[in-house]
Amino acid sequence: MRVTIGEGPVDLSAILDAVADGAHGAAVLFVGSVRRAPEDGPVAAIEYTAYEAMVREEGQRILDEAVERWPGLIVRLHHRVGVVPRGQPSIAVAASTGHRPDAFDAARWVVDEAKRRLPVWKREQFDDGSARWRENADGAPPLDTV
Amino acid sequence: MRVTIGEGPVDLSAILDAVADGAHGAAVLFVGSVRRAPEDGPVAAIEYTAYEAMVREEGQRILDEAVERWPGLIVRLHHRVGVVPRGQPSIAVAASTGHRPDAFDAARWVVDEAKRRLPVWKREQFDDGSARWRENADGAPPLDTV
Amino acid sequence: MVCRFFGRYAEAIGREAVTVRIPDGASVRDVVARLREAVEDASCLPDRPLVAVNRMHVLPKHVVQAGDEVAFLPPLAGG
Amino acid sequence: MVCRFFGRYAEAIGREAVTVRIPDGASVRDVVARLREAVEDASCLPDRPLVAVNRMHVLPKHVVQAGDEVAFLPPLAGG
Repeated sequence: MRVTIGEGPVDLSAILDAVADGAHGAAVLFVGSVRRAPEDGPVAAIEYTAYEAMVREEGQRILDEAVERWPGLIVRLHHRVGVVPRGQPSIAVAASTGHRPDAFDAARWVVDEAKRRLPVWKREQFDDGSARWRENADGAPPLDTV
Repeated sequence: MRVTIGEGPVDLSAILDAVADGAHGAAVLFVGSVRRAPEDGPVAAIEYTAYEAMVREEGQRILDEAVERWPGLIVRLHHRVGVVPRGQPSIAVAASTGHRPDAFDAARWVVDEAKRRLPVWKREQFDDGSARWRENADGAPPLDTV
Repeated sequence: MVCRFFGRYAEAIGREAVTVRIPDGASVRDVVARLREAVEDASCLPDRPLVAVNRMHVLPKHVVQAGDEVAFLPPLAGG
Repeated sequence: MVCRFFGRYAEAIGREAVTVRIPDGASVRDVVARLREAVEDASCLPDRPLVAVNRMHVLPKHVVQAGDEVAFLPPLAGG
């Protein structure tokens, strides 16, 4: 399973190990975490919900497209759902290739596409117990409108 | 110590953990490993030697320059020396920032500069016991000549 | 046809799925109009919501078929 | 002044460091010429080797001083 989704802490080592390959000299791991920057307010946690079956299918389409773009690429994607406390990872992407530019390019492309296309939503939970739905600021539509 | 060099397996989790920060939503870990691709011949291991004091100083200059370019960046660099069996990591760079494009850009820049500027040499060891010095194919000079 | 709602849409409509009857040849756009008319609080759906049919993103002009799973997706926020 | 050799240079020259006397105002280029003349097998050094002075990369025109640590670096191969 190259795309996984689930509750609980993300096992980053397992994701990175899964892309190890004797012929691949370069691996890139991206980790997105729940952050608490001044401009975000006092975020205590983010609750992620997802259309899980579609996350798996659309995620697999993203990875298949990545392998078409970077032949030989080995790639994994995990998205955590449920309540993710601040500081903890919510998404991880690992990619390995023969040479490093491709590993960087592929990992970045997959992360960008995942953010753009995966049906996942987040509800920020604040220190005072309040909560609000939050959209991605950089969200381009998953399909170009015609 | 933001730049480390040493023998023995690279502790990737420690390097990634070292760049964790509550205000940083994005972390990128690059791992370069000894590979055995058909075009490289039957590489069993690579022996890395280094001018260690300079690796630390030049490595620190690279990281300082990266922080100037990407303010707020948290970054770590480790280079393994000694005999590294194939499949095992020889270099790791971790970078974290508030947003993901910077984490990718900074990690990539540091890896490129490390390859270009760190005084490290490698001697490939083949299955038959032979060995040869190997230069980086993509090595630009560490200083632009005038 | 099963229509599923997620995130703030599910919250506003107060349910996660409804079953509606749609004429042959109806587009996603037609389904949106039908829902707004037939389902209480479905007015929270924008004119052109993100929609997935059978777990694939589609455009508003996409023609639906009996048995399709039509999902209404609030603005995405993964990562 | 201490001159250090690494990698294939150390292997070819058969030692990792030599101490040489250099006149005031000598450049890295002058040090290379002096070594080729004074040190056996230092002919393995190219005309313009990579050189670091006090653990910083320098150009051939760089002027060295007494007490400097001058390192001759074969083509780099880190990573």
